[in-house]
Amino acid sequence: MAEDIRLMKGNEAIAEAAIRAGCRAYFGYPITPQNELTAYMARHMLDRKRTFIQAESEVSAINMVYGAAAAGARSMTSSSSPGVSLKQEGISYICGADLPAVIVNVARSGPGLGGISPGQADYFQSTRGGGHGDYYHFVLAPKSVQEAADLTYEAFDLSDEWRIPAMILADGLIGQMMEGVVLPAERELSKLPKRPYAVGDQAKQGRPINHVSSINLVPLELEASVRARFERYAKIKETLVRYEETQVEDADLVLVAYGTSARVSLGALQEARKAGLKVGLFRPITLWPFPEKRLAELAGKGKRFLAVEMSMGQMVEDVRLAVNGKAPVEFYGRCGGVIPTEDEVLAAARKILGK
Amino acid sequence: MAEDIRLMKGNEAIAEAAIRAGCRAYFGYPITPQNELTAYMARHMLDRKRTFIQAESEVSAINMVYGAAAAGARSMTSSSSPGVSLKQEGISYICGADLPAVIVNVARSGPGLGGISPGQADYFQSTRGGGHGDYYHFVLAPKSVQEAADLTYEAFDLSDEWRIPAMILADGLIGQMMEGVVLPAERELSKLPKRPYAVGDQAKQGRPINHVSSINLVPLELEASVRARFERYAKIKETLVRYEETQVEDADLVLVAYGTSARVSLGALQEARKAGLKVGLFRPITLWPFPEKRLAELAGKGKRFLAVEMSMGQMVEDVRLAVNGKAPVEFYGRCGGVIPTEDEVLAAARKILGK
Amino acid sequence: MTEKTFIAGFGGQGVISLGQLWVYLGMKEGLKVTFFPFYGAEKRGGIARASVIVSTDEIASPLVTKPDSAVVMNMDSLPICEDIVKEGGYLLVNSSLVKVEPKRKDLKVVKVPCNELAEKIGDVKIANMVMMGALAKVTGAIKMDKLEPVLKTFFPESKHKYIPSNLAAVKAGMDAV
Amino acid sequence: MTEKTFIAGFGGQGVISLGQLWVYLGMKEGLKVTFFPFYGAEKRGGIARASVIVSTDEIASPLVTKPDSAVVMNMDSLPICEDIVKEGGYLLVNSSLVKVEPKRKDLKVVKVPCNELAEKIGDVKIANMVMMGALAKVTGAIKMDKLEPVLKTFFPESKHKYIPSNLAAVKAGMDAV
Amino acid sequence: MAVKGKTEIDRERCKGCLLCVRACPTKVLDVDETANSWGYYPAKVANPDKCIACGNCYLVCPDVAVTVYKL
Amino acid sequence: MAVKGKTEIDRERCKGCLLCVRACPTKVLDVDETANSWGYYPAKVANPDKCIACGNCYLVCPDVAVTVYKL
Amino acid sequence: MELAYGHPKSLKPIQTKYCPGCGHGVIHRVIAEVIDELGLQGSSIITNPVGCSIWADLYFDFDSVQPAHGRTPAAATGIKRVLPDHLVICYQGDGDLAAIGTAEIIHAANRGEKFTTIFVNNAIYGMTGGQMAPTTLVGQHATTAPYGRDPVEAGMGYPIRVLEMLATLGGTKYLARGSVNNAANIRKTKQYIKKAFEAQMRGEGFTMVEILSPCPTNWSMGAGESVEWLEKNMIPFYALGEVKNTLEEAAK
Amino acid sequence: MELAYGHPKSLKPIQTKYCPGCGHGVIHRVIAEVIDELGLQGSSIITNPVGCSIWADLYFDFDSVQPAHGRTPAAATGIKRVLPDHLVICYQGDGDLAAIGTAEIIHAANRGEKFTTIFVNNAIYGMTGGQMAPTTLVGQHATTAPYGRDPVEAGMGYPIRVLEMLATLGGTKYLARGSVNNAANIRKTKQYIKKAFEAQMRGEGFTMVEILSPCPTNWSMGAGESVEWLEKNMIPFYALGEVKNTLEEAAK
Ligand SMILES: Cc1ncc(C[n+]2csc(CCOP(=O)(O)OP(=O)(O)O)c2C)c(N)n1
Ligand SMILES: Cc1ncc(C[n+]2csc(CCOP(=O)(O)OP(=O)(O)O)c2C)c(N)n1
Ligand code: SF4
Ligand code: SF4
Ligand code: SF4
Ligand code: SF4
Ligand code: SF4
Ligand code: SF4
Ligand SMILES: [Mg+2]
Ligand SMILES: [Mg+2]
Repeated sequence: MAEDIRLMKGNEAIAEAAIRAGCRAYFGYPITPQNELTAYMARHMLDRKRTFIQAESEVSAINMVYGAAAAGARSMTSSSSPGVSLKQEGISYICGADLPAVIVNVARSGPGLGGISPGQADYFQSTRGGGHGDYYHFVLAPKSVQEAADLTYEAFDLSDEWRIPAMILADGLIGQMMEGVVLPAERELSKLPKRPYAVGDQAKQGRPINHVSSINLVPLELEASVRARFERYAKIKETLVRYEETQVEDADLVLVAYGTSARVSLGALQEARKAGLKVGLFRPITLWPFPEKRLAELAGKGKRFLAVEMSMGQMVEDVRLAVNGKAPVEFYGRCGGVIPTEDEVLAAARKILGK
Repeated sequence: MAEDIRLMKGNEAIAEAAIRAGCRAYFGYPITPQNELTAYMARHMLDRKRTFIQAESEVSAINMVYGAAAAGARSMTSSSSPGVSLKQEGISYICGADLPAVIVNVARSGPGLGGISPGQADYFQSTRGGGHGDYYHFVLAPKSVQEAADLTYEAFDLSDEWRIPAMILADGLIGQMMEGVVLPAERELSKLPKRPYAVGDQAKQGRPINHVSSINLVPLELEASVRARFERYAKIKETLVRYEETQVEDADLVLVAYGTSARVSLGALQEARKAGLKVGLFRPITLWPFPEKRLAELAGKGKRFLAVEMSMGQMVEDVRLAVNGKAPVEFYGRCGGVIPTEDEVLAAARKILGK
Repeated sequence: MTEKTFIAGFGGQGVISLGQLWVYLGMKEGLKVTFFPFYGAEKRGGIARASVIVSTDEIASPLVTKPDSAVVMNMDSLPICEDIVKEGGYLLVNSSLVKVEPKRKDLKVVKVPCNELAEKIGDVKIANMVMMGALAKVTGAIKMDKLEPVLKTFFPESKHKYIPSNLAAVKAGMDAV
Repeated sequence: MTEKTFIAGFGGQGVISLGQLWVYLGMKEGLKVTFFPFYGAEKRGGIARASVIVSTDEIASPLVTKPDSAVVMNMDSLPICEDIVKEGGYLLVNSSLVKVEPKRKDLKVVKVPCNELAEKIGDVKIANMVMMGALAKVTGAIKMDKLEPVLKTFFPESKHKYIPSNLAAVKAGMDAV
Repeated sequence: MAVKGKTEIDRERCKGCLLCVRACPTKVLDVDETANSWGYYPAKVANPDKCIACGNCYLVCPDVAVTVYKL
Repeated sequence: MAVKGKTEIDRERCKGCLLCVRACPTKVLDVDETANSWGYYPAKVANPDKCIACGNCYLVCPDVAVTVYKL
Repeated sequence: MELAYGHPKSLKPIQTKYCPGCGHGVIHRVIAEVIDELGLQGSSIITNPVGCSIWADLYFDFDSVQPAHGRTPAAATGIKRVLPDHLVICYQGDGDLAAIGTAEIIHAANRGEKFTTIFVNNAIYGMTGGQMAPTTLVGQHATTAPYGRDPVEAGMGYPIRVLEMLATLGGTKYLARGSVNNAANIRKTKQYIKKAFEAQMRGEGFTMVEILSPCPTNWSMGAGESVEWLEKNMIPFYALGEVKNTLEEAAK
Repeated sequence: MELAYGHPKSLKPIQTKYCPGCGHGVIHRVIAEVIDELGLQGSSIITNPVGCSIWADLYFDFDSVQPAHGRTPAAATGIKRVLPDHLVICYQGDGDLAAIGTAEIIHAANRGEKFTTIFVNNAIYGMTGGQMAPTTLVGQHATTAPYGRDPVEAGMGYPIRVLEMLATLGGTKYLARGSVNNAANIRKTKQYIKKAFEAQMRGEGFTMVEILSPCPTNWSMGAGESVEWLEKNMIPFYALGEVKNTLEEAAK
């Protein structure tokens, strides 16, 4: 019997991993399909006498995160697509104020109220700043309950280290499904990285006063602060890109997919290989920073690409930008909460390969 | 003496054009640098006994637009960057419910509170759905007060015809500057296009009941409605792309810029030509649909491209996607409210041309 | 070994817990597992469905669209299950409620009078456990050799009193096929 | 012909209305025009600046970064204006308030005692109109031949009583250079 | 007591909440022993004669499954 | 009337709103005839002897431009 | 034999998706009855909120609009301003109205928007599965208040009496609280709604009827039991009756 | 010679960006004085809103956070929950608090968040140049109410008495309204603020002081004139005093 494996929903695993990562303050508002996350936090954050608030709205929740993060606490909010749209102004503020925070989007299908079935149509919003202004933040896309826990745990560290929020972009399937998960070790709150820029205990720390803000009405100064942030982005792009490759080396056609689509694509790959088709899978784990260099490299090797998404085609633009005309990039997508099947993806692959 | 030319701020010209286009309901919330627009609407909509509401927030304003549009009225809201972020959920709903509406963003510099000087860093948000889900809407970028009026006027028609909202993306300079403008003719409210899908007067019209909504919990049905919308998008991309070219034919280097950046780039072009450099200017007027075909065509002719933006590089991605590796695409940008100068752009052009 | 199972019934028949316990057992036997419920917006009643996979290998798609085995807990669920089971797969039917014959002839149809067997043990609510026994037996995907200790970790202390009847139900299901 | 002018002073000196009226006159003379104010967040006091362009051709950038002429209405504005005027350009200085000499030697410096001239006419508030007269005269960009009728369309009826003093101020400015 | 009534329950529309049973002052209604096609055990008119057409059952029914007539 | 006070105005901090002048019960303060470097005409202590250190001027001053001493 | 109580015209004769014993069903019927009585079926518009009543449009036999969560009053404002002679009903749950939509209802009320809000207070988030609502009672359990609503230690706040709060606003003309726990209160609730609709059609200002309503599913109770719980716990806290009535009719 | 009234320690000795006669300056000073008196300079945090007081951080000599427009109470909630032993001040204008931030202030108040809101009511949007605020008086002119606030014909709503509205909420402990129109009222306002801060430090619940404050610029008046306008128009409508006081201290 495997030890320490727990059977959990993705939503619960994310919550538990956040607690273990030292999340001291959680603020959420109910929305399907992430409700188990908020409910788990309610119980377990209260049990530990940490801050849990069911905010009056998603707008409030993200701004509570802003305050708690400014006060030095590892803070988190979670929601699903429409709720994440409401958080865009707040996310832009958090980025503008260089605060760490973790934001979870268990995405459903839009636009508008849309449906509550899984979707991947929030890719643009997540990776290109659905909010206003020049900014980016980490976007991590788990493919399994285990990875959902691991990436959430890590998101807090990444975010703290770089003073950039990290978003976990999981679709409703990742949030709702149960799998075995080995949870990471619990972090001691007292040993978490310090935030010298945070407010609070000014006299005790004997430091000059701190001000957390995103405002600067002097254009040249504001530009300088944006450029400084983009220098951090550049470093992150150098060092923190993450992806997973499956049988890519000899592949004629590389499927590019993340999250649930990557799981389906892996199934399609397995079928394809059985049929003797040289299909590989490239799975971006960091959607921002997107693994553009590696894709460009692969494109140089004469492969073709098929982006598979639960959307009308969003990540495929990043694939195209990375490949930059060096290889054909095709797209197969379903939307509205429809999850593509392995057969469909295989058929799309066959069509491209002409076999 | 030229006749019928009025000297107006961009903000005022947009407002007056909207009224003349038959805007029956305006909902806004104050924010710099678009306040003159709301103030103008307050006075002139009230004068005409049309609906003017200073909403309690941008979120309310966009949802009032949703209601008024559903009830059949040409409706409009305006704001600036942070306020437009707050409207993202609402915009996604309007798109999901296939409602016409006009949204004006007189953009400032972000992220966060940022500054109040002009910016173009909301390009991603505007053109790729800052809200959740698969959707697009018209994005029209005026370069002058005259064009601000003209595009606003037209936006109402486009939006009504296609049941897709239209956004006017003007930066703070376009909103704040004064130029001469010849205003379009006033539309008669009774002769505006009918909206058979709108609610109201059901018995009077003797029609079946109407329901305006964006919800569909049956994935296959929701997918079908999204795909139907994307078919409209495809038609729009075929027929409604708009751009302006200046001395592009013989150019070695084509500057690509919209709005204020395009004005600056035109100045740089004029200087460059004086210096014997073959520089052209390609100005997208519709940011969505983006003039990708024409750019691809130009790329095929061995030209190089320099995207000029008041951002850290957003539209340049659309240029790259259009050019698709067929030609080098460079970028010059300023941000934080800094407006690039003609000299800077010229210098960037010279560097690329090696002259 | 990979066993992909699709389970369908109506709300209240224990479809979700059957699926969850199935994968929990699989996990405890060292297998990779996934469980994905269909989640609708209705609160009570309505359809209940789950995709469950247990496998010795890493599991690709958690969505079961061409199941090796399908569990039909009520009448309504028969058409959908019959539609998707793979060529020659198992169709386990709760014959207490499903009175019609499947149309497809290639399937290995296994009829289990779950409700009756459960009622015999004393609680119709454990009809799902009967079905689980049958499913384990016919697919061989899960051994169920350490069922009792595993149930103790699955159920909270307060529900341990139900373990004997659950065990009996599983056994009844195994014996019935 | 293209005349790019940068106007600077402090809030209350009529910098904005000078710029607006300048381009309005240009427009009425059939020119292309743009006016772009610097908009800060302070409500009262502080700096007031505007970029104005009048031209026979379509105007490219509305931002004046290398002006043909600059108007310096107060002391604070001298350095910034001096900094940016193009080689050999005009620097119009309100000599009533600006008592130092510009450093650059290539510029055509035109001193206009705007406040004094305005006070003579009876209202220091029209110092800006004095400057406009001077600007028109030295740049030749705007003829001002139909000033009176144009002012009547610029000002609302209620302010028509100020037109005579405005006309006098413009004339004084023209005569002063 | 003079008024006499007749109540009808739409078995298929009824969800078996039994609020009508609870609300009836004269115990006209009771739960049915056979389920409808949704699996609900609906209300039924058990004692038709006692009905006084007070409308309580109709009023409390969340599913408009009741019709009441005055005789 | 026993208490005597001394008030100082920080000319550069003062924005000339004259709320202090308005608030002073004994007319100690008045507007200065020369502008400060911001262009504001600040308040000045015109009748120092009349000050009773009541603090009104300090209290109403939006710019903390006033200091009041008790003599 | 004469029909005494039967299906209202303005409600379609179809099975609803609501749980057995859910209060929404009764409230729908009462609204439809009043519309029938006022003869407004052909000129009524309902905005159905995000919440269990998001499907209200399936049931009501007149025009409807489905706005974003909590923005129901904003959308209703847009509609009513454009169609001032229509009956506009802004149907809202307690999460929709008193949490995410707080600003929208307060300002619509304060502007005196001339639509009628029907506020279904079931002290819980129904649709999303039983989270705490602003109207959840102290001690009441919810998935996000697993140990009961705790205003002090956990800082979860107190149940909000929305009508009493709105009564402080100048734009509110008629505010009443009903309940669907029994036939008598349902009759009264219907009277409140009728008064509100009539006032709306006279163009008087903001009108609202709050209705205490059971959610057996998320209260984890049977239908009958949930009615009892409502009577024992909700009615004592949320006093029934007209909280504010400054209608012209009342003034007379 | 003894210093009777001088610059408080908690306020930096620099020129502010406020217009001459703006009430924000007085309010800043009073806050700083109370903090000095309570010895809390080193453990105070202010959230300065989007509004003219967005630069408050430049003036106060202690930590500060600048949240999004209207979300000041949400940010203050996050801060205070993380730093419960600090003095947290949520400084807000009437646009910030009573318009876009309506939901945030109501729910923070209702949760009994243990920070103190200082609500600067100048009946106008100062920073953006004179638009109508929720507290703008009937008939008062604003750029978005060019003919004066008109609640009926134009449907612009009525001025909102925020404290009276918040008083209906369980979480509110201390709500008082002061004014900076004259020395006496400034002294009283300071007392209110002190009571509120002390209650906060005792951990009692939500406390708030509303302060009527002139905006000469957007009222288009001189400083003295604006004080008179405030006295003549605002004070009669927004009654000064303690609107609610259920502090333990008060109970004693
Ligand atoms: C922006 C947004 N946030 C959250 C949700 C999820 N959501 C759907 S219904 C609902 C609450 C419903 O509760 P209530 O308003 O009380 O209505 P009820 O179901 O109880 O009638 C929520 C939070 C959503 N759809 N959109
Ligand atoms: C989301 C958003 N909407 C609007 C604005 C623009 N804005 C800045 S300050 C302000 C209102 C200020 O008024 P108030 O809160 O009364 O403060 P005051 O300036 O009067 O002190 C507004 C609307 C903004 N910055 N962000
Ligand atoms: S109240 Fe209606 S739904 Fe409930 S049992 Fe009676 S008839 Fe059926
Ligand atoms: S009408 Fe009255 S008496 Fe008749 S069945 Fe209904 S509740 Fe009972
Ligand atoms: S109150 Fe202060 S700022 Fe105003 S005039 Fe007096 S000293 Fe100067
Ligand atoms: S302290 Fe009192 S008496 Fe002295 S100057 Fe100030 S207001 Fe006048
Ligand atoms: S969950 Fe509650 S409110 Fe929703 S339908 Fe069921 S009983 Fe009604
Ligand atoms: S605009 Fe009004 S509130 Fe803002 S600083 Fe000036 S006087 Fe004060
Ligand atoms: Mg509810
Ligand atoms: Mg204000």
